[in-house]
Amino acid sequence: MSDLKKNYFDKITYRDALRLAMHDAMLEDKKIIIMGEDIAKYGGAYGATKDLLNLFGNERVIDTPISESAIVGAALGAAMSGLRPIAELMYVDFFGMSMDQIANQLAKIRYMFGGQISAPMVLRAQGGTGRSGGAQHSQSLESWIMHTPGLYLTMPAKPNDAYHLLRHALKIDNPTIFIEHKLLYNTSGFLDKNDPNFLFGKANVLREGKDISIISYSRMTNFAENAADQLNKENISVEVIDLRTLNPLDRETIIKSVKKTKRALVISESYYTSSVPSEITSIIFENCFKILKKPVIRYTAEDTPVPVAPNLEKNYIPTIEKIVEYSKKLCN
Amino acid sequence: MSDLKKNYFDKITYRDALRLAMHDAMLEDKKIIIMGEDIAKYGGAYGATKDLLNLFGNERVIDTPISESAIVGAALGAAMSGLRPIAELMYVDFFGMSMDQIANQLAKIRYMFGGQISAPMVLRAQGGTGRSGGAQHSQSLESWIMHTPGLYLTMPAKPNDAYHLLRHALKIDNPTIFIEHKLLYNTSGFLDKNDPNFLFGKANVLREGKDISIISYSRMTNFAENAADQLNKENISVEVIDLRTLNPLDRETIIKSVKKTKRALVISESYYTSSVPSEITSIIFENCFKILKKPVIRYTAEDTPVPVAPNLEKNYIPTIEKIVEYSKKLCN
Amino acid sequence: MSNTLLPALYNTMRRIRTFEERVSELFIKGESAGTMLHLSIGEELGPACVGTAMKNNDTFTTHHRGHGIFIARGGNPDKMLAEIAGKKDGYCKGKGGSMHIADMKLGHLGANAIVGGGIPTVVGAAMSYKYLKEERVSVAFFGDGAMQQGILYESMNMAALWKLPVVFCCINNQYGMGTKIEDAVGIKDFSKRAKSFGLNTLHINDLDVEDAYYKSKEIIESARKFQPGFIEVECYRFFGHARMDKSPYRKESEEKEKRKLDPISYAKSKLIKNNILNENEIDKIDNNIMNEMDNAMEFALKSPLNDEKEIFKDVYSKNDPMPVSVHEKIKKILSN
Amino acid sequence: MSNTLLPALYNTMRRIRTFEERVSELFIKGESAGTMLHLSIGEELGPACVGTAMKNNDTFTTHHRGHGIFIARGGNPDKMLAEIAGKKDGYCKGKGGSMHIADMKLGHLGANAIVGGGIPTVVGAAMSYKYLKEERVSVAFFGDGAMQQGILYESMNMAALWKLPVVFCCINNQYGMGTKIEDAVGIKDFSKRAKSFGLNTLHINDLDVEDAYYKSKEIIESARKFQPGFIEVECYRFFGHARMDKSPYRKESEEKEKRKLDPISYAKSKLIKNNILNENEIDKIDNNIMNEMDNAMEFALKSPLNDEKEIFKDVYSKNDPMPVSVHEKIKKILSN
Ligand SMILES: Cc1ncc(C[n+]2csc(CCOP(=O)(O)OP(=O)(O)O)c2C)c(N)n1
Ligand SMILES: Cc1ncc(C[n+]2csc(CCOP(=O)(O)OP(=O)(O)O)c2C)c(N)n1
Ligand SMILES: [Mg+2]
Ligand SMILES: [Mg+2]
Repeated sequence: MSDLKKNYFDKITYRDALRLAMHDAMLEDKKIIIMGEDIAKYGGAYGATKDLLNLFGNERVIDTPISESAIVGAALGAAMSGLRPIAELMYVDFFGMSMDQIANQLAKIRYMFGGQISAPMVLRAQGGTGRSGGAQHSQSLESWIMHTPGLYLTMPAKPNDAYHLLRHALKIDNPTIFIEHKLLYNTSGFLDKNDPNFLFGKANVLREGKDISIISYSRMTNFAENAADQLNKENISVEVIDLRTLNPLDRETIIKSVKKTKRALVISESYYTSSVPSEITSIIFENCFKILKKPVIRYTAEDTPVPVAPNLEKNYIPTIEKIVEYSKKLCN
Repeated sequence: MSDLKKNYFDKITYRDALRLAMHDAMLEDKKIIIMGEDIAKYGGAYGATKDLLNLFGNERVIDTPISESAIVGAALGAAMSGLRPIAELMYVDFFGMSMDQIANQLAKIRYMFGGQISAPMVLRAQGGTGRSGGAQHSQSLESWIMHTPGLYLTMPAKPNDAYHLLRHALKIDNPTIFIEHKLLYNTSGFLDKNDPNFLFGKANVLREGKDISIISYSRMTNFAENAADQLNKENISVEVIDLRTLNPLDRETIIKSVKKTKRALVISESYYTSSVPSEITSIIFENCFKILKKPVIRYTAEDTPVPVAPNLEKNYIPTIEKIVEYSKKLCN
Repeated sequence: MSNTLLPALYNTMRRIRTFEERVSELFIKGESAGTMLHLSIGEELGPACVGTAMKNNDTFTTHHRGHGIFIARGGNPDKMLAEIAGKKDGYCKGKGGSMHIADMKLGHLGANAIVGGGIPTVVGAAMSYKYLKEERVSVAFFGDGAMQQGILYESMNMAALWKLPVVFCCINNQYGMGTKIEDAVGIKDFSKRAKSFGLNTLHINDLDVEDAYYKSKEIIESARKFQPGFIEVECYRFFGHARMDKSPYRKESEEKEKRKLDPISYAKSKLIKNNILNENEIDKIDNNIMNEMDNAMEFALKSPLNDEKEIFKDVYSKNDPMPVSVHEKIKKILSN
Repeated sequence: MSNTLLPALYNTMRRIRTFEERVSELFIKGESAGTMLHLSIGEELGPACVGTAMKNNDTFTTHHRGHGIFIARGGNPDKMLAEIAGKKDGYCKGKGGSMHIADMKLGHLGANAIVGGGIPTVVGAAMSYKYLKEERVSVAFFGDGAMQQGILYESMNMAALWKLPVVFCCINNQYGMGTKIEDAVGIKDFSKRAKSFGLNTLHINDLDVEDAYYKSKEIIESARKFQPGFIEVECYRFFGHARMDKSPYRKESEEKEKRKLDPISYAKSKLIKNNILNENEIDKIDNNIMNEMDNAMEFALKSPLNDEKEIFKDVYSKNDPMPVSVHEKIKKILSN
């Protein structure tokens, strides 16, 4: 971490972008502490907090007991009392252990207490399939969070966004749930620390296109881009939208895009039913109803627990081939 | 409870229908036990288990410590070991305390263990606004559950359905989340113990109509009926659909109705975003896209925590007046 | 021993009781926001002794039965009653109600309607004080019911592990709703539990509030020196769980018997016996409190209702847009 | 003392270790389903003594590091390895993997990937046994990490309150991932915690598996008579947390030192010293086990993959429709 002031073009990993964001934020703001299971000595189950203990000491980088409920609750208490904690849950699947503190406390204290106090904190977690983690270590539970008013929710796909979203979340007063993806840590991309285009709460139009809008977030964004490249070769022009934040949700960018392309495919790794993709599908229908050439399609993981067997897990979530296939069908 | 074999026409309360269902089921099946906070001596916070302790004894009607997580977990263990427990959470808001046991364990054990075992149990809880319970005692959290594959989910509006849904849930092998509404316990209606029309998983078309479909569940069903009556007087013919179960969801009845009426209003007391109403809205658009005369409207509670102040709470959820107003606008 | 301490403690306990009587009245008048009103009548000793032993900058969270604790910590009865009535002038603009009263200025980090829900908050607050080198203690108040919530033990362990300035204070009123403590726990000795996690412990089980004050003070001051503590105050819930509950699950004879164990009467007798105050002086205190609480009642009743827009405020920070109402959303869709 | 007990316990421990070595091999071959493989090498004593002290009809749940326990309870290495490989012939058709192995026929109510997640299951199982008047005990195995999960204390309280035939068994291997137990708890004396909730306790902290067996037996038999218990087995995790972990957070010298405390070597010496078995006989046992596990390996590698349809099975009961696949749903929408 000696090259702090550098910009990274096409070479920083998602993991390092996160580390750097925490590092830069902690240098700037002494009120930021990090707490979570194995985030200090171990450096985080996926390495996203590596070296921070050495740099900032154990007063600010704190290994906790395996007590998810109290981790979130203590971070909340610290956030109410002058600090700006980053708490980490090792897997989003552990929302279950701490859902009361997340949804009944963190999300609601400002409101219940009539605006007297806020909880400026970031709760980082990591989700998704891809490592045969099974039903309890592979979920995508953003829908629970998006269904909980009071919580900001971000799910970056790219290192540059990971950096800026985390930096921004560490400056605002709203509690933010920050969900990473276990298969993104090793991916890499550019980082522009002074990115003039970054705007919190704004979706990113990664490819402009005119035939179909593919809307997604987190790892599925990369699938969408890959599919778009293939479709381009077949003369289908795809607009790829990376939502980046789910709350706030950039409805305008979605609607504007679909008003142009008149076709939409929503991709997500979450369960199908009663979900973020249901929400986005509804929004598009509601607002583009008259001009849509085809029904909106939401392509998600299956409405079953996540299987361990790698051959099953692979087809349990959207595949690039099928994204291509469904896009073509929509453009027929 | 002396008049067990009677049928109740237009006079049983929702509360008593539930009590009777548990009573009848427990008489039939010795493997059924009930456990929860204050369900025995106290008879349940809303009286739904009154007298059952006296009738069935404290081996089968069990007051528990205030340990929601262990209540669900212990019920699950009992369900895996030969019993058929009914566990009660006093408020759906306490899903937060027990979400790991509900969503990571109860919902998934059959799948994770390759179909070796099931958890035949019912988890009763109670939700909704109307008693100034505030942000932590008034939520409608069915969307979290509907987003969790492996759990059946029922939300009866009527005493007759409360009875039959609970009886059925106590016969099947799937874990069922059974959500009541705090303002329904005192409402009354008929009970036909041999109802030939009852079918688990089937929505109930309460009013047939041709101009618009109003789709809802739980307490909002009564709002919909009330609105339909008013609309009828103004010559708008409303089809009122009570979903009764959200999983399984009776997509066919919804789609068939909207294909006929070509207009749909979805009513729910849950938050708006990423929700059961988003799901139903999506389904209608997806399947009726071409023939819809107007966009589907979902009318829900606000995307904010529930306020305590009675004047705020009242308008925080859908009102009958507004259901009427929006229906008219859709029928314009 | 000072001659002002017991009068002060008596005053606090009496204020709590009189306040709670007004809450009850508010309910009977049909002016309370809902019926989930949990009174601390009979339980005044704990709030008074621990609340008084805390210092000015110390902070706390409470459970759903938290009015008394906040009164003891300086809560303003006007704003409290207005909150309980769901009115605009309430501590939380009427949006929180009885179970969510809070006042950051007085260190009240919030009442909580989730049994156990406010406990880890004090762990975090104490982490903050330790890190910022502020000499403050944070105290979690909760009922015996919360002794059965896992989060308490997670919090105790953290407090002991990190040597935090925290005190866990259990107001054991013998019941969780209609369930007697004996039917909720395997072993009633809560101090033993707390000790096994590494906390200093104190078990208060008599009616002498003055004595309880000195003992509590020790625990709190040890906590300030980073030895976290646990206080159990045994008492009896004189009335039903909430305003609707007539306690059919316990015998009237039990209630009668137990209501004799009244910390306020005890303090009054002691004041008189020790010649600190006489009957007249005490009556005067009581009357002043009556007046104070009458005024609070008037304030609450007169306070205006909230504007409808209040629904959408305080979900996100002031710098961020408020949630768009469902009606706005529908309007927009219909106008498409 | 019998002359067959120690050989049996040795055999079990050796089978566990050899099995885990095969799991490691499976991983190295790239044939394991994922890398979340938690080996119990070094921790064989607890599973062997408690597993052996349990009776035929007794049941149990395990944590993520549960292979050893299941081997001790009669788990079939073929089906276990096939499960770990994510294959069709695995205990859970490859859908559960290493962290969710279960076998209802052998009373294995399931391994659990959530720290603490499987603990209340045994409380419920025991409720059932007591109600049905079956003389069975249910044992929850978990790591020292779960001592910091609230659900453990909720479960302990229920077990004590209802006098259930339950044993809580903590396999304390000194680490939760990279965090040393000293950095995770305020006080290390777990028995004290369990006692304060009303449980019988046993703390095993040496290498004599035979001795540990007799002591465990007592706890289990007391549980059968409705006095629930707690057993802590101290041991050392010889290798990394999971297969990818090289344990950079602890010194090699520590590992070297601690690996000397090997319950298997200890048992072997004792067998020889007490003239129960000689080196040759022991080698023969070891070789048999090698063969057994080689066969299991072959079985796992040969087992076929699942059919794609398997994704949709076992979500709901066989009498109910399977979930409709996303692809079917899309097809239908596109055909509208
Ligand atoms: C997590 C949770 N479970 C259950 C309830 C319902 N409830 C409210 S108060 C109460 C009894 C609490 O007893 P105790 O903690 O002893 O407090 P007390 O009411 O006696 O002051 C219960 C069960 C709740 N509010 N939160
Ligand atoms: C609720 C929960 N929190 C965190 C994890 C991640 N995790 C898996 S194993 C582990 C360490 C557990 O330590 P311990 O209980 O001592 O078991 P051991 O691995 O040492 O056998 C952690 C933190 C998890 N699986 N579940
Ligand atoms: Mg109590
Ligand atoms: Mg361990």
